[in-house]
Amino acid sequence: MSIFVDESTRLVVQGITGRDGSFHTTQMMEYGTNVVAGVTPGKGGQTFTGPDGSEVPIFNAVDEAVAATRANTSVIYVPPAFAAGAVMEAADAGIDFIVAITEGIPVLDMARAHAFARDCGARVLGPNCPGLISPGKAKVGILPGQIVTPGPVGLVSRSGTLTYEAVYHLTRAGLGQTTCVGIGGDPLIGTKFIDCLEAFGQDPDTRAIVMIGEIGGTDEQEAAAYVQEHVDVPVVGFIAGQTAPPGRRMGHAGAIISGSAGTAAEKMEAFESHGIAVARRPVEIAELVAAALEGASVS
Amino acid sequence: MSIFVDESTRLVVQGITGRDGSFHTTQMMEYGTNVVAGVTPGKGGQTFTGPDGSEVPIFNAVDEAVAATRANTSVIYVPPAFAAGAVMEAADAGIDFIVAITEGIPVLDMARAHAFARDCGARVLGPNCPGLISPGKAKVGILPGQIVTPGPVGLVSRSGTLTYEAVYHLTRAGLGQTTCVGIGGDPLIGTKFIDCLEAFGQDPDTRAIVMIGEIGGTDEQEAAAYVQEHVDVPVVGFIAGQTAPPGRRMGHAGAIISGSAGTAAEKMEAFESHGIAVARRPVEIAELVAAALEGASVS
Amino acid sequence: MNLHEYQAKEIFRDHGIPVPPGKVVTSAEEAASAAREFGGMVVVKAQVHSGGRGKAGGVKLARSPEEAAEHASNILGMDIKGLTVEKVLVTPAEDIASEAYVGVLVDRVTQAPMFMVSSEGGVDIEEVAHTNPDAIRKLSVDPRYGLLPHQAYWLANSLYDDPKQIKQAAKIMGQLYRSFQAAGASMAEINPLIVTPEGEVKAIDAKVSIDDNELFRKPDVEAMRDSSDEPQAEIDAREAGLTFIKLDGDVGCCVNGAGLAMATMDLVKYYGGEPANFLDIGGSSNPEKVVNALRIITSDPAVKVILFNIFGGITRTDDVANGIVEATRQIDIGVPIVIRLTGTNEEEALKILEREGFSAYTSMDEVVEKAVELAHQN
Amino acid sequence: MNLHEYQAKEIFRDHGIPVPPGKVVTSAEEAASAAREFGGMVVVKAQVHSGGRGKAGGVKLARSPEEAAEHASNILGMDIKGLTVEKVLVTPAEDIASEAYVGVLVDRVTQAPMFMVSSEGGVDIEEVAHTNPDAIRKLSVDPRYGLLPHQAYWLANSLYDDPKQIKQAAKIMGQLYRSFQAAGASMAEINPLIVTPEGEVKAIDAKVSIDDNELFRKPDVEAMRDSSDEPQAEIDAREAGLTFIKLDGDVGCCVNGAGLAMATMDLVKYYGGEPANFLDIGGSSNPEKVVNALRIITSDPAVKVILFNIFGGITRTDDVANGIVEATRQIDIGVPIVIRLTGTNEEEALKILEREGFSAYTSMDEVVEKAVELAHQN
Repeated sequence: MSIFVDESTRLVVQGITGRDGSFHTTQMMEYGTNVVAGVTPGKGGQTFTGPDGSEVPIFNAVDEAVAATRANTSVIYVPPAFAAGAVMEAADAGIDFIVAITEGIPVLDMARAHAFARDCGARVLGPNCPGLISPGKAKVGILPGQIVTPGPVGLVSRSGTLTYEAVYHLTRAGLGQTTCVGIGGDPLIGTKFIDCLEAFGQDPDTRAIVMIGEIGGTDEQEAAAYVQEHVDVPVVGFIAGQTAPPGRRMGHAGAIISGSAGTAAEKMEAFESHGIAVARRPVEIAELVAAALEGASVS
Repeated sequence: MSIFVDESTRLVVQGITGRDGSFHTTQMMEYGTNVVAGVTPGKGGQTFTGPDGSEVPIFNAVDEAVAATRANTSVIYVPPAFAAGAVMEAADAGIDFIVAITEGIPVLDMARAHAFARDCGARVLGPNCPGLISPGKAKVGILPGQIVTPGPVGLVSRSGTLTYEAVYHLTRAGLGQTTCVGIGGDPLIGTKFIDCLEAFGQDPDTRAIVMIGEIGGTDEQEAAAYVQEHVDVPVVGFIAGQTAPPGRRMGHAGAIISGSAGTAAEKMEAFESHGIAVARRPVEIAELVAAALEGASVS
Repeated sequence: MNLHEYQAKEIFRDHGIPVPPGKVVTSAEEAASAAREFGGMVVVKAQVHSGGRGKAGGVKLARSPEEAAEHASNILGMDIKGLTVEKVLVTPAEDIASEAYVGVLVDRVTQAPMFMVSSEGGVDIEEVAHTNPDAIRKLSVDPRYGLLPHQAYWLANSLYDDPKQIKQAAKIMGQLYRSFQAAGASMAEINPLIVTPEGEVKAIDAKVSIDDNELFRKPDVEAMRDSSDEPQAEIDAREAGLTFIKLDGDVGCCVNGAGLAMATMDLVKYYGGEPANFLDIGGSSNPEKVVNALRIITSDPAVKVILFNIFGGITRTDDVANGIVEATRQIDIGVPIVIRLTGTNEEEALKILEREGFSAYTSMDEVVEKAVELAHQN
Repeated sequence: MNLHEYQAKEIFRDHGIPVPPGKVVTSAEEAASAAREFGGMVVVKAQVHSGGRGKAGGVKLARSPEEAAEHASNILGMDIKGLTVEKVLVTPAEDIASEAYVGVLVDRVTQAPMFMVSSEGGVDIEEVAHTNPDAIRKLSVDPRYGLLPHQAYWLANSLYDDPKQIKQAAKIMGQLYRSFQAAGASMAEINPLIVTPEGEVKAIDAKVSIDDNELFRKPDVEAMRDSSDEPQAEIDAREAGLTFIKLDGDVGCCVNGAGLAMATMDLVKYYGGEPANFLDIGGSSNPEKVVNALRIITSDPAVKVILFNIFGGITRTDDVANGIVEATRQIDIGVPIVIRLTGTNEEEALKILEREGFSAYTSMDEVVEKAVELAHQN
């Protein structure tokens, strides 16, 4: 199994005709994702040609796309100024799961958009996230398909390329994944570590979990407490930003140490004190997972 | 029985120290309403002396009043600029039933306040309404207690003094009331004819209903359709404003004929076509109720 | 409170809506000079608080400054639905490729602002609503979120096919909503919203009604009040905190409560009379209000009798009685007064009135019948 | 983006918050003349993007214009936490009866703006949060409704007992929230909010951080950017669309992705080195970005080696390789470059680099170890 996306995913791409949108739509289709529609206002009636020559219909609005194609998942590649609006449009059109890739959305826009999505009962992943991939089933977002492979590890991360690094080592070590989720680097994200832990907990195929955090906020600390209370499979953690100075935003809008809160040391300590094995280097992540799975299968 | 208020009503008066608030608190207490608290910001800790010398505690905020007195109903006498805020405060404090007497609240303020109250699960009566009275049980608002008497008639009205007129004749004709509700003269009111009809429908003691409408909007027409579908007891209707010219606001913010919509003739026709007896003069209301109750008891 | 077209356009312009320039003038000479300044063809438009200005001859196209002056001189002083035209707006004439309707108002049913748009513009939207309701697209705006971008697009998408025009119109929807909110409007409409042959979307007419309850906190909007076409009595009433509307009959009515006031007017009609006015003295029983009310009613020479109908709840009827006595001392009424008082402090009120020689009733039907009878006699 | 105190005060003032007047000056003479203008005692305050100005001696009370000049001349040019003071604010000294703290920031947990207020003002609120958390009242603002009046009152009520002061403070809460929203802030705080002996509530210090993502649509706020105390390399990076933060080490890092960039820095440290910077070239694989990145890294004379760590997902590693080749043609690098490339188009990238004589790695650990080794050698 997998979480959030699988073979039943019917994807609509918001911003399908943009540079990023069209590139990644091709990538997602090549991976086998069921892309059923695209949306670009003013380009309704046109089609997007997939890598296998299939034509994906383009609509002016998400509600039209949903009505015509029964899309249930959306991925957003529209520019920051319009992206929060695109999230609300998707939620309003009845989309259940909305993946917001866009980086640079004003945080107060997202506060409203998250509230709106909650009111509509939609789940938002991101924004400013690489999306997610359930190996062999569906890829929604920008995670590279070639580095993943099916297997027993669930991975959740605040980072993009650092996730690739971790997955790369997992795959090389023969440790495939159920789903790899990039929850995003913004302060206000729709799906947090805990939500993913909960979902992995309901997936019998996920037999170990990797959690990749970074400086800023307290999500990792809360997730650590959740792990101890509710997670039955082994969890391996990694935190980026041990050398980050306080008060400086390390690229991600959410990666900032405010005063004495949100340091890497604090988070690593929380992990360890709640029974999460902490990798010191990215390459150790796969080693710890392998050891944990071996231990788990022995016990 | 009665609707919305009765012996279990524990009332907090918002704006208790104001001119209107203090006058009507005395009136309500004289009638026997269980006034448990008052609220005036900055006057917390003081008390309001009731007509029998009892002291009602005053709080700075509704949540404090609720915590201290388990108030479940609120009545609002604060000036228009602050009244929508007072509604939201009451809803936020967990008050179930909020009676907004204040006239002149900006309608866009009320759109927000109604949405907020809905989000909190609170019922709002009004604004710009005279409140309601369940004879012999509780009076919340400004309806004069001396003209009502317990009995089998439920009355719901958009008007204030016209309601007194109708009740006066009912009482003189020996037709007492379960509850008399003034729903208010504003365009955006929290409790409409249909809500009251529904509540009266669940009250076995209400054996006839009087519905007093006026020009503007389509609430009466919708209520008429509801009566035919769902109301088992006889209903008598009256509409004020047959001589009102279109496009002019007849005192109430909601009493305005827009284009050809919302005329008295249209509403009276809707009443008649849905089996509601229409009184041509206020005095006829009581006559028609008496006849209907006689007819009902004969059949 | 209704705004003039030129005032509504000012608000729209402040919020970025593309509105052609315009000049408000009060004389033919000024109209000519405005037309000369704009160059080309202009439209001269009567500025009165009334619909149907076009049908009444209050909107005219002028090919030259001279023609603009001629139209202005015809339109200024014109009577449109009982209102005298005091000002005209001179504005460049626009070439029109298509006309649409865009409006937003406070909807009672959804308890929220509601947009109505139609590609059938430049006509009476109510008529469209009756004859071709499918031609109108409606959208309720959640007051918690305001008009969302995809909603604006959805509305605009029903008006146009060209993506550029849809985009322009969607932007205008947002600007109209912000105008509506900022002005504290109960209604704001653009009719027509035009597309020029060059593909530009523009608002060439504008109508805004302000929620009177907003005015206390919107002094800039209150400053737009133009009472010049409003009856003096209604202005006086407003300033005295009364609600008064002048009607065509001869029975002056003074009632507490809007619903009872309407029912009283209806009863006057029922008994064969014609009400001279709607007047609600409101809930508080300030004797001064009664004096002001009587002063306003008696200023109408058509009034042949004055009818009081007071049901005392909050209003203390003895206060009203004192007000009547006080007023008759201050003002020369000149016509008979009939009074019905019932409710709070009724007995004392009746005593006060009797002491002063007034005969008072307690039945609404009786007092109205009596008033109509007196009106017919005088 | 952090604003200076005087800029934050400007925004507060625009929204009605009572803020004492002030003058920003850059010389002792101007400070004296400002002090003379205000009369009485003034405070001279360093305007730098740093907390703890008081402790560092950057805030001084002056009894006379001469003393103001003296303080200004001491403070101007002063180094506060590595930042040079270029401007001071001269503002009248206020008598203080009590000090409170009022702040609003974007809270991750509630996904909404959150107010924090405390009657313990004028001190480090983080310390209060640790030592006496009950002294802080918190309120999450529902972004659908904004700060409601009763919520503002509830906050203010925890600061003061006097109804007048509560009322003033509640008003200031609303004004602060509107300032926060209008500026697109991620944090806005008044510390301290004082009460004068006369009972007036006033903001005498102000701190605002702007959400960088808002700047594209807030040109008036962007115009408040003061880069004078910012390293030139960071300014250049921002203009080139890169995220760069200068650190104290000697291993220049060039990475794609913020998380991987931090992990790379951490690994440098792990292997005994010190990173010279954080640099994220972002997701798109524009060769021009690589050229700019190298230009910025090499502008730091402390850099002894340059470490590339690129994991190609969207980023095409061949583009990065081309960028490196292009950059080394344009710029005289002067220090060794070690490169790790893996992922999309990895083989082509390695070919490009080999062709130009670069040796490239595919393991992150290996390349970092090599870089640290080279840094130690040079």
